[in-house]
Amino acid sequence: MSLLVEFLLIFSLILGAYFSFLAIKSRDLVKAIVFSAGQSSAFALAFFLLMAPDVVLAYLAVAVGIYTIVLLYAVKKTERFEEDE
Amino acid sequence: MSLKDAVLGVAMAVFLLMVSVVVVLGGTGWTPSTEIRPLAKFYLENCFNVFNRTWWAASPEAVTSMLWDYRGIDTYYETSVFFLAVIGGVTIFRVTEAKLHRKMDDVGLSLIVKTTTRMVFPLVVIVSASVALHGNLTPGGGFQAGVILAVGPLLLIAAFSRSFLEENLKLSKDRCLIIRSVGLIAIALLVALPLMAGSLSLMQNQAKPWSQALQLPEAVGPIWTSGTLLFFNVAEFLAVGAGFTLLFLLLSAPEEELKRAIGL
Amino acid sequence: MMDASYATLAAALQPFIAIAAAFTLPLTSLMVKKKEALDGFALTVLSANFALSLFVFIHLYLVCDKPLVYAFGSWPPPVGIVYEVDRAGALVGSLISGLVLIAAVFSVGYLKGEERVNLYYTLLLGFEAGMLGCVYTGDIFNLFVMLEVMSVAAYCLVAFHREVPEAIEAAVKYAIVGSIATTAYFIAIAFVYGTFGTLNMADLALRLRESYMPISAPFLGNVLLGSALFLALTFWAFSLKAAIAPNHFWLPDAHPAAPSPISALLSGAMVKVSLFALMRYLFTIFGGAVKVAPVVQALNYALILLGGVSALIGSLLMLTQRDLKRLIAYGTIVNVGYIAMGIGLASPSGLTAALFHLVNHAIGKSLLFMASGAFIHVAGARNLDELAGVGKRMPLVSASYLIGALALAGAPPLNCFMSKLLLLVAYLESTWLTPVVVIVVLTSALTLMGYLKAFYHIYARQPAADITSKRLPASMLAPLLVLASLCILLGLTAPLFVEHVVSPATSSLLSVQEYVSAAQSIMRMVSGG
Amino acid sequence: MNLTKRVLGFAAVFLLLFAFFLVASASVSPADIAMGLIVAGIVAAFTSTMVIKEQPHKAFDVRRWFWALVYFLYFFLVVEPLCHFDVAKRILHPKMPINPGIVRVPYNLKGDYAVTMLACSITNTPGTVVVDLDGNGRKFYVHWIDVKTMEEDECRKAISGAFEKYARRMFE
Amino acid sequence: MTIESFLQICGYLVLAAIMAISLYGIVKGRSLIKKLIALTILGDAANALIVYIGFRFGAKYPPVLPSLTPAPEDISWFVSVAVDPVPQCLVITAIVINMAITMFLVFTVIQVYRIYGTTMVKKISRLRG
Amino acid sequence: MKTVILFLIPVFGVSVILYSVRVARGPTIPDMALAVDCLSYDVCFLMALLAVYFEAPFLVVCAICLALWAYMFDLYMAKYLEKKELGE
Amino acid sequence: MWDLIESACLYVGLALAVTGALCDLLGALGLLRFPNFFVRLHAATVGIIGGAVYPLFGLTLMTIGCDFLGYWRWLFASGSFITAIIIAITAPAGSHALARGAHRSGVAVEPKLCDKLAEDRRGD
Repeated sequence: MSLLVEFLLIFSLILGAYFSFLAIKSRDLVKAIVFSAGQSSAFALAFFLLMAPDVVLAYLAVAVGIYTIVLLYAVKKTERFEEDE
Repeated sequence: MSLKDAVLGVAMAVFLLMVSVVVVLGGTGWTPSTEIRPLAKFYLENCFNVFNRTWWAASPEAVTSMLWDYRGIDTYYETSVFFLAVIGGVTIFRVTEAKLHRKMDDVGLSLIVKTTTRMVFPLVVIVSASVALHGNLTPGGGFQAGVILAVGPLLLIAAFSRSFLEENLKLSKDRCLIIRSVGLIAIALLVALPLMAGSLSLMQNQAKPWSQALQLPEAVGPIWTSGTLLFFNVAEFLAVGAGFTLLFLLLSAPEEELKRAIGL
Repeated sequence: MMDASYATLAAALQPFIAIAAAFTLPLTSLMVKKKEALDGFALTVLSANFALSLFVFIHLYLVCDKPLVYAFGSWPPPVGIVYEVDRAGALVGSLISGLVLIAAVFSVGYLKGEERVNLYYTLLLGFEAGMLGCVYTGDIFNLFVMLEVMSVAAYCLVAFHREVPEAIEAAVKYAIVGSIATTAYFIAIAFVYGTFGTLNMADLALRLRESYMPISAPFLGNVLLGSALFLALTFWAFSLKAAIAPNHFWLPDAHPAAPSPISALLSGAMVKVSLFALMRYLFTIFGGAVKVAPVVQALNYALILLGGVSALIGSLLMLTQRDLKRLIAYGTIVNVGYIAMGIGLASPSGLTAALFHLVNHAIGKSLLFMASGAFIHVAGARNLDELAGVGKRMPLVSASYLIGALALAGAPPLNCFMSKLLLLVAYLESTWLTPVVVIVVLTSALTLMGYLKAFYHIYARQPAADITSKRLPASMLAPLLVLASLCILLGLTAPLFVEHVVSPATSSLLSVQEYVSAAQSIMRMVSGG
Repeated sequence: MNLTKRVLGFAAVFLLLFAFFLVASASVSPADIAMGLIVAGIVAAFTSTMVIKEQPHKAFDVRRWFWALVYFLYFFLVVEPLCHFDVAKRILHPKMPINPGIVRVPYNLKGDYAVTMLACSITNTPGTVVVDLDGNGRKFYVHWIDVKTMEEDECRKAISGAFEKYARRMFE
Repeated sequence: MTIESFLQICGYLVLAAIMAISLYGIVKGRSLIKKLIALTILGDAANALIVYIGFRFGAKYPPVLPSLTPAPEDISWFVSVAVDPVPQCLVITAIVINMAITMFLVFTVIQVYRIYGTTMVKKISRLRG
Repeated sequence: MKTVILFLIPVFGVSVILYSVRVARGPTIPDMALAVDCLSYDVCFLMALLAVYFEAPFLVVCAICLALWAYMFDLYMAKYLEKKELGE
Repeated sequence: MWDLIESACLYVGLALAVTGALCDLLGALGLLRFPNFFVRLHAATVGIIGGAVYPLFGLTLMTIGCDFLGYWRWLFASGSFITAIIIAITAPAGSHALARGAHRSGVAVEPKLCDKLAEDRRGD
């Protein structure tokens, strides 16, 4: 019965992998930031299923919140697109 | 994506996959792990063992009791890593004066967001205080609560503006630095508390048979403080909240003014 | 007994005091605006730390030869974090705190007119705390934390000259590379915890030898695989931090970009910390354990190879440099190569040579960086052409620069000559690695050429027309003289120094039994009493 | 006058936050009550002027709370399910029968909270989203999934008629 | 091979894949900010790896004792179901440290842009010559 | 009750997949931000549900935190889209 | 009597949770099917309000009804209740802010019947 939860764990990790692949691939840095926020949500679910509430609280705050915002600040203050050449 | 990139990526992936297979097959013990390691068992057994208080940390939360008691000095230095990063940020962004000359009504998001944020702000602070004060009983603790506390000023920065924070809550950069320093000094004093009480051990929480000294009790009246853990959590809570506020105040300073002030 | 516990407390207090002082400094600077007060505060704290580290050093060398173990929160080893200081740790620790003190004295003059002095001293204190913690700690994860304290402070200090393009760029590069390295070390910790279920160094050493501490239990995973992964990742991480050959690319950017006293500390002290951690892992913990012997052996050979390569690369690239500080920074890569070669020999004589060279290079390289800092401070430029003839106006600084350069290149009566000699002897003793001595001799000659080229530019060339007649403050001159006299003193008393200071340190690094039993004695004291 | 206003505002915010603290801690043990009093006091002292700018006495009016309760039940039990059902039908319908557009919806309310509550109610019901508002002209710009009319008053009747009545009773 | 061990191996594989992806991003990223994003992902994957090592298949419970007045059997039940707290403690420390470094890097990257006018790695090195 | 929860979990898993498809495909940035937002709230409810399923009361706290951070994410995204400087 | 209330709470809560799951699925489907951002907002509202707020209220009721959770059901209930309240307050403000930002950054409103906001803004 609880195997479903283990499957959910693997599922959330795969989701995180998918999002991180998209984040690395995309040229638009804002899109990359949004993807990494999605990856953080997926990882937060994974940490939750790994039974680490303390880690989830710290991780959510840092990854969904602080990283996203601070990187948005950085993109806003610098430039948005990764150019070729 | 050129062929070279693809080859590089595939090579990395293959290497790491091999490593992980090696790890699974022999490196990390039981597969699947249905048992825990003996040291972890020790922590789980003893962190709130009310029947044999020799090894206990007086907190039912194993992670917090490890963070601030069993492996407390790690957390002390971890706090200092964040402190040094904040100082590094100040070193780079420090300017004497950079002010925004614009009216309050033009800045920020729409009225709806402003009102909602005004309403949510105290709730955020209350939630964070609840997390911090119950940090030694339920998940959460100083850092987590501090980050939630920082949500409040961050929401205000987004919905109103940076100057709103400085005018309405009187939170300037210097004040944030003061709050942060006070919190950190409190942590340092709490670490050195047993030293002042005549024991030779830093960071001691509960008295032990082999190291008796004047210690804080595990509960003050009805409040379960777990010795020093609650105070550590509160101090860290203030320090982290103020630190994040400081960093984002620095980051949200208007770019043109900053450039001019730095002299670029 | 009472005495020993005070000595252990002295070891534990050093990083704690440094960080606590760093916490108070911003507050102090808001209340007291004067630069002199901040200088005084920082110098007081640093000299207190130096005194404490000397106390530990004297205690370990004269009173009691067992490693000192300090248990934080009075939790015995496998449960809590311990600081474990043996003679080698005390030697490196007192070296580091002395160097930081000297650099702080140098910065008093160097930072005149800078408005961010409080932040500088805060970072400097944090830097010292990180380095001392790395040296003293007896816990694998605490080493990671202290490494990060040290690294973050170093990144911030490299970026201190925020308006200089090279400084900021070097800081970004250095920080990215450094954080990859520390993440690798963190993954290594994951493996070691998964395999052994412990984070204490002494406990780990015990478990590798089929024994365990009271609260622990037998092995869990495959020891060879787990340790191989751990050692490989750790080796890679620390070779990045120590700038051993293929991973040296960040050093020539980062070290010169910092303010001069910090360059001295980065090259003189911080690189040594990583090398010391590597020694600790390769000898005290994993060395001599039969189960992991092939892995350790392979890593030793890798160290010899990479050390030789980095000595060659460093000395060759040194000759082409036109930037004074960059030239000196390449010299660091050469000397790191020597120390790595000494470690890789895995014999007592090689280790003695490595430790002695570590001390000598720390002193000599700090001297060189500070002297070049003095030149640059006066001339206001870093390029050799623009520095032409500055040395003539400052004979004392030039003399100390010359002493440092000769010492580092291995001129006979000075200190590095002795340690290089020891290294050569160690290699000649070994069975089939004798040809490596050619590298040492060759690179020594090349470095000598490099340093003398710089000296020629500084001293012998005609000065440019409008060179300023800025006077050097005494607080910048005194550290140079102290370090130069230390160079000469260590060179003259080398046999005594090696016999009474370095050899005991080497034997303490090699004696696993003492290291472990010191940690066990705490546990015994706890459970017995 | 000013002082009473401030005290009243403080009291209102304090009570709200104290209740919130107890709910967040999920206990009414003496320890939590003690900590809650302290924390709520401190936070209310800092934020009461920010949360309630004018007429704090409204917070102690029982009739307003009664209307709030009625509104809450009405909104969550009647309006929301209907709108959900409507949008769900559009999502599932193979042809997707939508004719969206942004229309003007005037309102006649004064306080910040009233306007915000109205806008949040409109946004919370699927099918209508407040895109922007014109504070001086007292108009919402509402994105409507099924534009039936472009006349301002009829839009008002269709979208925000019921909510505005309750908003006035609660906040004015 | 039981299904649990298969699942565990799957978890390790996915984590390794994430690490590979992020390492690729760090090496090949053109922009400093892209490198930063990849760095955060690498840190996350490392954290997940160590928590995963401390995970317990089957019986599980967060390492928080749900009572302030426990009976002896409560504690033995807790020990038999709770997951390993040590990696969680380590991970919280590591999260804070990674966050601190990322914050500092963002500050420096912004300063790099102020000086060089770009965040592309190649352009920066070309400017220096 | 637990069986019902067990059947609810896959449904939420499917909607998480659908949301993430929109995140990946989303032509514009607001689309993606909206989808991440929905995903976060979804994960938020999933956390509360799983806490009940595991009978571990302390796990609920995570949900509150996630809701707050998702709101924050929205605001900063909106601020970015409005082409203002983020601190104004 | 209390038993009756408990079981009523339990079943109402379960019903709400099941409806919430369906709403969530519908919202996700709508987010995929709808043609532009502003129309997708409505589907997202279904996903958030129907898919998170309602089931969280349901969870509150459900856990109050759960006898076997003992004292801890109050923690569950309060946690999910607070989450529901916070989402119900903040989600509309958040999606409004996003919509405003999107409109200002020039995201297409096509297909549309009318766009009064664009007309008025052009006048400014």
